[in-house]
Amino acid sequence: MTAPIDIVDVTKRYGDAMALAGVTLGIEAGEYCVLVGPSGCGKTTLLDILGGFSDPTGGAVRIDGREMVGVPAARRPTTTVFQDYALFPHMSLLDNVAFGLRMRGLGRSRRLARAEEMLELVGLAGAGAKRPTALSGGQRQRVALARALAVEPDVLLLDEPLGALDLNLRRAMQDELKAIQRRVGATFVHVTHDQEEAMAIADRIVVMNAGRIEDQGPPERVYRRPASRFAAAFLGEMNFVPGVVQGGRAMTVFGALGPATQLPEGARVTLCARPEHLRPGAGVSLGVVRVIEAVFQGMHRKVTVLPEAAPDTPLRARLPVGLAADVGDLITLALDAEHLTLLEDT
Amino acid sequence: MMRFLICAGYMALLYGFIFLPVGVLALYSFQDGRFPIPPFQGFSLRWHIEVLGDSDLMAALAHSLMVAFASSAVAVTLGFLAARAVAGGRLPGARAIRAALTAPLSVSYLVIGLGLLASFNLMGQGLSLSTVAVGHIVINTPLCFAICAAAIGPAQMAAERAARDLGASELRVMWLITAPMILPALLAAFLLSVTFSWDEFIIAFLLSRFDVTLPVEIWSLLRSGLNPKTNAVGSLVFMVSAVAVLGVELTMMRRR
Amino acid sequence: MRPPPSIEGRDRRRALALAAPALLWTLVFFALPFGVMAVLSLWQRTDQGLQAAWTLANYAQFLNSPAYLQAALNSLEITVVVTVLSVALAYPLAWIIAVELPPRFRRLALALAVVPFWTSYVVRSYAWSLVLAKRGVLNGWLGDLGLPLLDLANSRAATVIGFTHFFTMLLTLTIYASLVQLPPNLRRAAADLGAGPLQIFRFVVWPLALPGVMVGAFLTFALCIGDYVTPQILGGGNDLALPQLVMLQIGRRADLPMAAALSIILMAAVTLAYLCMARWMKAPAP
Amino acid sequence: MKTTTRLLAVLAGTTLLTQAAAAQEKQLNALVWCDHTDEALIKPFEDKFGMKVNLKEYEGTGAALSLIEQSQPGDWDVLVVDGIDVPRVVEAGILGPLPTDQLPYDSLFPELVMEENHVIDGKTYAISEKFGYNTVSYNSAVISPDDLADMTRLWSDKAPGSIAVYDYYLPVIGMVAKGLGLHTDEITMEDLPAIEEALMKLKDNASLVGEVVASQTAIATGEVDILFGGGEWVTAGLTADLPDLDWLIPEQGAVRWSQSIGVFADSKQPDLAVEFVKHVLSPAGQAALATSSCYWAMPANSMAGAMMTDAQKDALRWDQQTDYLNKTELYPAPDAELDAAMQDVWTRFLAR
Repeated sequence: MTAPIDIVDVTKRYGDAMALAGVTLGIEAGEYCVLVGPSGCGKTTLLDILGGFSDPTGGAVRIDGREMVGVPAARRPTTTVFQDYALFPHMSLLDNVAFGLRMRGLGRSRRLARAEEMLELVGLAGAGAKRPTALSGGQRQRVALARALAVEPDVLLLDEPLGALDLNLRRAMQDELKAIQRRVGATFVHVTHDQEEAMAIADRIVVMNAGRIEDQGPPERVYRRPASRFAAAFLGEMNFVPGVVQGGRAMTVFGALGPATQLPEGARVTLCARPEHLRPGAGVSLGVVRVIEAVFQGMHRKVTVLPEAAPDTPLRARLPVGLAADVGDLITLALDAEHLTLLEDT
Repeated sequence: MMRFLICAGYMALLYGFIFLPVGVLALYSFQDGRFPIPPFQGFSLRWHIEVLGDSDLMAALAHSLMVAFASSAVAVTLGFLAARAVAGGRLPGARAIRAALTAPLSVSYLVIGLGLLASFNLMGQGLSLSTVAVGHIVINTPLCFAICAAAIGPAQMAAERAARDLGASELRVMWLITAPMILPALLAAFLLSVTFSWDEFIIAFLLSRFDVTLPVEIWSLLRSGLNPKTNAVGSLVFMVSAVAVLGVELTMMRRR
Repeated sequence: MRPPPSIEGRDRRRALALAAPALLWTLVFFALPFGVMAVLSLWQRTDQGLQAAWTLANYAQFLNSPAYLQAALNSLEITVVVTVLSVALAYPLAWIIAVELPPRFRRLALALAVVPFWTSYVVRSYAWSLVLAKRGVLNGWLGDLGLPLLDLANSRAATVIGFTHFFTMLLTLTIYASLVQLPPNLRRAAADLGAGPLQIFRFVVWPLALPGVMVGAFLTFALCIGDYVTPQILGGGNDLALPQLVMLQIGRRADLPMAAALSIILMAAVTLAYLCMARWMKAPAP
Repeated sequence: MKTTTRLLAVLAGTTLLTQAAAAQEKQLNALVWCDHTDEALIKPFEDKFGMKVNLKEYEGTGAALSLIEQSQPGDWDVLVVDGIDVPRVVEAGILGPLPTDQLPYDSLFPELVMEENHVIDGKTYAISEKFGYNTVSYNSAVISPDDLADMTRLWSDKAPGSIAVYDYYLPVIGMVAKGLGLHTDEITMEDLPAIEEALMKLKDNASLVGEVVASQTAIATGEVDILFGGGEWVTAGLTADLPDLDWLIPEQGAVRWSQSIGVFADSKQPDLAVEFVKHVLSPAGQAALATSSCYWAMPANSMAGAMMTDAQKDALRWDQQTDYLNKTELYPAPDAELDAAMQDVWTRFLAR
């Protein structure tokens, strides 16, 4: 029903190009793991290797402790929800969902009964006689999910499963996916380039870039205390303030900022602060700043400001809508020091 | 207006040219006289009836159908398998293989037939309808391959991947997923192949012995003298082919 | 050291296995016979049967015999004339169907244009002989109209007409296919930028449709130069073509080696035509 | 899915059919000219012996030899071949001896016994079955027979009408040789240039060189008025509809052809093959053969006359045969070297 996954130093090379440059990742049984990153970061390659569609150039993949390298997709305890769903257009929904069971030799009545259950699980009870072409995008996505889950895989792989849906539907499906995962208990590995989706759904988020893992962990930790500048920037807007270590603190144009550090004296560092942590009021003062851009976004106002103290370092902030901040205004901003992350420059 | 007239005039002229021989052929197959030449002496079904009662022609017709269906079935199978291999994207030397498989398309049937004749002679293989079928498979496999390869696209590849992921063996992937998905193309390839084989003369002429196909029988009919039966059998062949083409057309239309 | 198990390797082997039957068939029944012909063309036909003489005598005979060279020349001339004529006739028709005609009529017009394609090839040639005969249908009409009669039967003209008929149908299909692929907006854009109808054709349509036309023309060339039936039925023995010469070798004197040599020469002509086309279009090998 | 199943069923069905056809038992394989393919000739024999006769048509001895060469020993049982080529075929070891006592020599036209061709080293290898003439057919509505009396006019500058030439090198070369005053059995390499010259002029006068149907179409549609190399075998079948069609033998004479029938030396069923030969030589067989749909000609067995109508006999000029036989010679039977040279002449003739 569920199984842990061990990925150890997996590399994948296409000619001269490194698609995966040594990825090590452990996913626990029953975990909802989301691989997130820009296109070409290697996340889909990693999913292909997990699913049994391509071989790693080096390294090991174990599911439930069993070595998977060289085992074809058909014989793995995994199934996949494909990006384009890959429903069989010439089969009814019921036959689509029952296909995996048919391949496992299950009798017709039993597999159809099971397929009916699965369609019910994804909210398509009674639609089994339809053809995939008669469905909307969201419904197809559900059928693909039902089809993949019908064979009770230990691990379900989802390749941008919500990518083709419009925003509202995508948000709704996120919650549903999560709920279904809790019910079936299988390990889910989900690939997306949408960081909001990733954070909303994941037990463990894995940020990938250029064939490497930049950061991984619970979404909140990764968001709030990113392990790399890339991870910091990818998961949402971030202000970066350069600094140098002096006396165990990072010294910046705004003075000493952030947590204490063990880094050697003189090391170059960057301090990261989310825009929502810049606000008028208590905290480490950034002094007077000039608003150079302001965009009303409904729940808040997104502004870009230039601090008088550091006119070369534009900062972005989210201000309450009530606060008047038009272009050209001078306001004072402070930083919630508790939320600062200190990263060593590489 | 001028443009319309020019277009309509040109079309009329060319369609006239295209239909002229067929029309004349059909008309004089109803000739009530011994010769299929003007003047038209009156309408008679005599020659059509004679064709249907000619045991040699009817045997040749049966042979033609047999060769056409058997060779097309093999050609479609070979073409389909190869097309699937090439479409997968993991075939080493796919370009070269594609070129090799389509090469017979540009070689004249006479040369293919002669080569096979010489080879069968050297092998001590006697000629029969089977050897004709072998020749027809050679000329039809590239055609079936090209049609199937064009029909297998990303959608088919994705569905195959999904089926494999769900535990399907390769045979079942092909039988349950790929083949039904490109069924219209398979049928089109099959029917096209049937019409090609059905109408092929020179290979059938060179590679057959006692049992001959219809075009070869028509050829010997043609050499034995002027005869409206030739017209009648020509019209009948036309009808059979037209039905096959209509079949292709309808299956293609259904896919749209 | 066994290589580690590999999914991609398995996929490759599977793909090869799938391609193998067709490849094997092509090898055994196409490539090998071609090789047999090449070898045979170096043999000699003698009273005792075939002799493995390993000589170029057959080719020498071809080059030294004015009659054989004449046959090759006839074939070449007929083929070139037919190819040019067929393209010239088919192009406007394909254009009218693809561009001028309302879309709903296109399929029907195209289907009609190729209907006679499906009469028996042998019978179609014979039908032309009925049309073109001195007291045939065509002259009957011309006589009724008081026009001078034509003497076309049993001549090169008859062969060319028979061929042109067949290949006009074939080329209408292929040229239509390449014309209909051109996005109509290209022509609109050119017109928008001030090009007249002729300029649009010259600078937009012609170059873009050319590859399709060339492929069709090459196919015409290859099929035409290798065809035995049409010149045999319509030529009236007045214009021996290369395939007829080939058939004479095997039909009348069982000279398979000479027939093989002539076939090789035939294929050389086709290959040459292909290379010319490929070079002209700068197309890669197929 | 149903369609696929059906497709497989068809495939299986055709395979079975092919095998069933191959499994049929007693068969006799005969290599023949096209006049032997009528049911009227074959069916009675098949019915009598309860077996199937497989027929392969050919035109010209070269084609026959080519086909035999491409076969396995024992493939063939019966051969029909030009009488003139029998020695050549026997020499190649193709034919075996015939039991003369079972064959109707008494009723054969005496000119058709042709021992010099059929008997070699005291053994008879073949027997004549049909004969006719390669001469001049013409449309009597347009051409007067007087204009054709002198054959050489056809290759002079004053051809009496439009001409078609029958596309078979041996009889036509033989006719031209006769026209030039040569005997067909005395043609040598030295005579070829003169023959070729005449042929080329003939080609200039001719509007086509064609096989049977092309020639017939041309003469029936009035495209040509004269068929050089034609004879009763072209016109006899047509005269019912085209009474103007006629044929004659020019002053210089013309060429006679005859077909002989024999049994293959390596036949696996020589007795049955001999039965077939006897059947073809029987009066009924001869009558059917003489009026076959492919071409008509005189039967070798005079007894066939009893089985034929007067109209049929008239079309064949049954009563004038003595005269015709006197005016004609068998067409040439060149040795291999001369044959090759003649074929080259013919190829040049066609390519002109």
